[in-house]
Amino acid sequence: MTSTPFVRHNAPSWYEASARERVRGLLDAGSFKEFIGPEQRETSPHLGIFDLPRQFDDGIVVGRGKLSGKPVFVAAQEGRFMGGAFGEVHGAKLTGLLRAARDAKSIPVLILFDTGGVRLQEANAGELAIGEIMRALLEARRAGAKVIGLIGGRAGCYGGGGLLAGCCSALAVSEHGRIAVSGPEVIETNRGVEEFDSKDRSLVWRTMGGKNRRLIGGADAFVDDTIEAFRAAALFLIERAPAFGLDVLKAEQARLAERLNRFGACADGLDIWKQEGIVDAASVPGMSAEDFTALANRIREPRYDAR
Amino acid sequence: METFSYRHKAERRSTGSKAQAIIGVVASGNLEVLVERVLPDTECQVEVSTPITGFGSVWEAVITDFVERRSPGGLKLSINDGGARADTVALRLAQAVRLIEEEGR
Amino acid sequence: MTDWRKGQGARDARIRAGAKFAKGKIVEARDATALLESVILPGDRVCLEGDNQKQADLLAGALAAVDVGKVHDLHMVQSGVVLPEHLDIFETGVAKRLDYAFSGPQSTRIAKMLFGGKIELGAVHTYLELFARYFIDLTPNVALIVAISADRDGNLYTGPNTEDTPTVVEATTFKDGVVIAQVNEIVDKVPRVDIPGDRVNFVVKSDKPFYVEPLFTRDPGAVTEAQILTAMLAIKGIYEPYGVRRLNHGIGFNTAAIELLLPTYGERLGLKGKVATHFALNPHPTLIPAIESGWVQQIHSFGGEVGMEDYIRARPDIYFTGPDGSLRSNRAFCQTAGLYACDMFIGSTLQIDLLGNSSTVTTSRIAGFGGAPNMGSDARGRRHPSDPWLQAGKEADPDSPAALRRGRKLVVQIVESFGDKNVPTFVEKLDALELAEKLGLKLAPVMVYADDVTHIVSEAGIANLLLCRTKDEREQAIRGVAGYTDVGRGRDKKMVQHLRERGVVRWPEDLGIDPLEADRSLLAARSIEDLVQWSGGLYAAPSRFRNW
Amino acid sequence: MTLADILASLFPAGHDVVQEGGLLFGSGPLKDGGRITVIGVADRTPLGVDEALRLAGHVLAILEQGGDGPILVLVDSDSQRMSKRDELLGLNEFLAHLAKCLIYAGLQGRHTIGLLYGHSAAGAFIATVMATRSLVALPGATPAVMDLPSMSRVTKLSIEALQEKAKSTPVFAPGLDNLAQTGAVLAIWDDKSSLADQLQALLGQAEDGGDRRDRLGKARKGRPKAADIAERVHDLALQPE
Repeated sequence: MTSTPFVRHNAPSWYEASARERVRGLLDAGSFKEFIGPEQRETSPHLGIFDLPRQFDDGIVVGRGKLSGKPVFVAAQEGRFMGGAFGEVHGAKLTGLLRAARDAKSIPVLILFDTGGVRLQEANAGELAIGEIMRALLEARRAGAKVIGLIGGRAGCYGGGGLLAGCCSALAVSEHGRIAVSGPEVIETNRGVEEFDSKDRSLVWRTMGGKNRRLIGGADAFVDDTIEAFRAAALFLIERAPAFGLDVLKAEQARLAERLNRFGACADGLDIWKQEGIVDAASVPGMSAEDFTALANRIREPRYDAR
Repeated sequence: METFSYRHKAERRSTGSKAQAIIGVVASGNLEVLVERVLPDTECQVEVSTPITGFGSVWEAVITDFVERRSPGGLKLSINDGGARADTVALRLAQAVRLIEEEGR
Repeated sequence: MTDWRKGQGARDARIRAGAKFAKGKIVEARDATALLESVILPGDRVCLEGDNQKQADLLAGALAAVDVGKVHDLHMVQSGVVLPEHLDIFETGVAKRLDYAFSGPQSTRIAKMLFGGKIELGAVHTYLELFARYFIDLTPNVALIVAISADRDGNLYTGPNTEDTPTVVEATTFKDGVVIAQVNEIVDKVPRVDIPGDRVNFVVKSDKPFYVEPLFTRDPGAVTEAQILTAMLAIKGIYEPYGVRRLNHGIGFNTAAIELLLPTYGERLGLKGKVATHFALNPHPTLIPAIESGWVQQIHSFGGEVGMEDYIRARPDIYFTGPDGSLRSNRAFCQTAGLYACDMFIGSTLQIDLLGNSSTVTTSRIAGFGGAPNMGSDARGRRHPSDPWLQAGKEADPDSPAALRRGRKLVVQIVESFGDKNVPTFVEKLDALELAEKLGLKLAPVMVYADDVTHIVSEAGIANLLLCRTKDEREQAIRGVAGYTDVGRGRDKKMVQHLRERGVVRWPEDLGIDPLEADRSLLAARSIEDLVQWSGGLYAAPSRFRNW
Repeated sequence: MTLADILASLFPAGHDVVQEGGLLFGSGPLKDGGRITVIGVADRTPLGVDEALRLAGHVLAILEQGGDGPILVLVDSDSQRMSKRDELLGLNEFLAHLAKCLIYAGLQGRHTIGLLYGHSAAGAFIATVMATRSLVALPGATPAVMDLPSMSRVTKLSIEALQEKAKSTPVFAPGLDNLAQTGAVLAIWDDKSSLADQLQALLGQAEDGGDRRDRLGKARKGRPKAADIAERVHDLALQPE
């Protein structure tokens, strides 16, 4: 028996790309215009205390561009610099962008999350930045802007980043994407390895990974790890995402209550997936994006009116 | 943090018309290079900020070679280093110049 | 009258002593320590099977638990010092003297214990060398081996990780020693008889599968641009011009990068079928794309690799599989194959000096040699010709008449000029020398001797040492590819320029390679997941390498 | 001050605030005649999926009743509950949902007030008091982004080294004063005088003029750059192309 060999498609990988490469590939060619670019050298005023090197853009790229001809605001975190964590400058750039989206009212915002959470070396400033971003994000949504989160980077989307993701109008996530509040190591440190073995990658992904998030309704779209796929998902979700108001919050309350009700007693991702009606739950983690998307759409239609 | 600044004469002006480009990230074993077209055509400047001390002579050798090989006239290159190896530095410098010389990216 | 059967008598006495704990040949795991206490005598030479990958972990634990009043001063003769118990027995006095080959995971502790005088060191060997001594002057009295399954007669199935077992058993059984095997399960019929039952005296059933280290798995996600550049240099500057078809790849990311570039960069150079067709090689997962793309014709393996079992089973045209379909590896044979039937060894190292001697020893770590010095040496007994061998011989000695000229094996050291934590690979003096002085060793632990090395490849270029005619040229050729290390910056620029003109030193631009092309998009697989896909889902990556 | 003391000082005329499973629900009369809804977390309870959903549900029920009455969020919590179960179920969404409900209430014209009277940390802090329009604290409150052992593990610095740096660096060190300096805390109330008066005074302050915390942080020299950076990005983004 012979088979056709797999040839890795050479479409640029989202996971491997830098924040700038993601932005460049996501938007219409040549359309991106950065605000406070690296040449302005607006670096962190705090990292020096820890003798840590700074990055000219403080780990986030914000600006404006076009997606399929229409204007969008975009912010992309660089997960390799300080784990993509929110510091004072980093956070303020995103706050400013979202406040602008609020005032512009109809321009969608794409947030390319890639973050371990708050940058601990400037923890108070970073924590407050999350609060400010959150408020600006919701003001933008209430004014009519769609805010779409795209998650599939090295650092995942943890801590305050996870909360911000939960505030977006819609989320697209890839296999690599992880969304959570407490990171695996933090849980292990605080609760012991019996509660959570942070070195067990399979466990980490079953718990926080993109597939579980899509299956429980924590993300609206599951995509292949390519910039192309994230672009398509962004276009799709901008159209589907809900406005923000009391009805949406009530729908979300019901959605989350149903989840607690159905899965609250599950000990593992596998149990949830079985409960969802997936017979061979153990095969889910190894599934290709295409197969998984088909399965997920069959099991749980994304609902776009409840976040 | 240790900082260095090197000024060199370059043989010719770097080609292309882009005003600036940036490559790399500040991460363990990596670095970012910001390149800006802000100097007279035969001058080149490299600014380095690194948390790893004691490698001054290596930086100097890498940058001297770089100027010789790539002739980055008119360019100012600013480096934030995350503890990169010399060959990675050389590669990023070359990538930075390629990026600013390319059109349309 | 001379008693010519003392050895047999002693063996029979040991077996009788052990039989108290056995039903037939089968011994319960809880009796393992008592069994060892009755079979092993003070001062015995014992082989506690610690291979490169698989470990007789239950028996190691049992030996560590013996009463030191009953069993002590053992002379351990084993290829791998891998488990903590392998060294614990020297702390307690159960063992005293050690002859071994490889100590990867225990390299720091073994160094400490050698400095502290806790271990009386015989020598550090290559695998083949230690195996050879099993038959001459280091024959075990007792061998504690490991297999997957046994039947009631003691026939053993060693599975994909046969590794050292046949060699150890051969030397022990046929010279009046006792063989004790730990197995994962007792079965009615083993899938394949790797060790005949009449060579096995006792079988201990373990409660859990023996430990195997996925030593040869490299995650493509961690391959760097510098490693890709170095791999490009090796393919274009060595594989292509010599037309190397029969070869061995060492362990590490540099050779993994080569494996991942064959179906992309190698394809572009038109080298498919012309290079890298026959390997003496463990089942490296990173070779899957090249195999699936039709590059590779045959691979013989030293050992197995965790997760590769089903893939190998489905590719019997490529691998050596038993009639039962599973991989049959054999370290002794594969080492011999690497020595005599391969035209090239390419592998990495930690330090290279100005002559080209290389070592993986640092002042605080003694990792041992494993198989590299054997792979990475010229076989003086080789008599069959091949084009790469003849060409290398000609480059080394252009003036002798062709019919009387020995060929040369290509021994290539592939490195990056700076290693981990910015530590230079190129040095004036090897740490191995300092270590030898400190320990009073007669020989410094040199992994590959300068006179065996033919090429050094780094991201800075290739030095062809075959073409060097003087010691000075050799030193400058090495400095010429030593990048920005002190050794590299100390080069004589003029002389290196001259060597470049002669092709002794070739920098990337001399080979028409632009370092800017060295991009991860060149890799045939960028992740473990890609490898699984290449394998059609047959490769079952170990959990630490995957998200699922 | 105990919770009972605090409630007594806030509502000298009595209140119907009850505590259930570490959470607070109820309301109390204001001096000017209105009522203020009370929710909260007490006894250093960690905020997990169940708690967050209950609190959010309560806020939504209040919003559904209509009107523009104020909401007081009293907090003495742990951080978010760090457990496999909570993360498995998507704790980030539950905490975000609670924060959304509170922020939405604020945007609808209700004055939301966070009163931090004990501990709080990380996700629990963001999802509760941080999501109110006015965050005030009582002396002795101990907010922290992350405890030092966790911080030590993540930054790979020893606890001692962190403690040493904490002496000189308000921007990362745990504690109320440091956080107040960044602008997160509007005011630290005086626990010696009537909390009811201080609450009434806060409610009497001008309309919500938007998020001013970055300006406050700049004025208090706790965050030198945030306000200006945000404003510059905002202005650049709104410039015509």
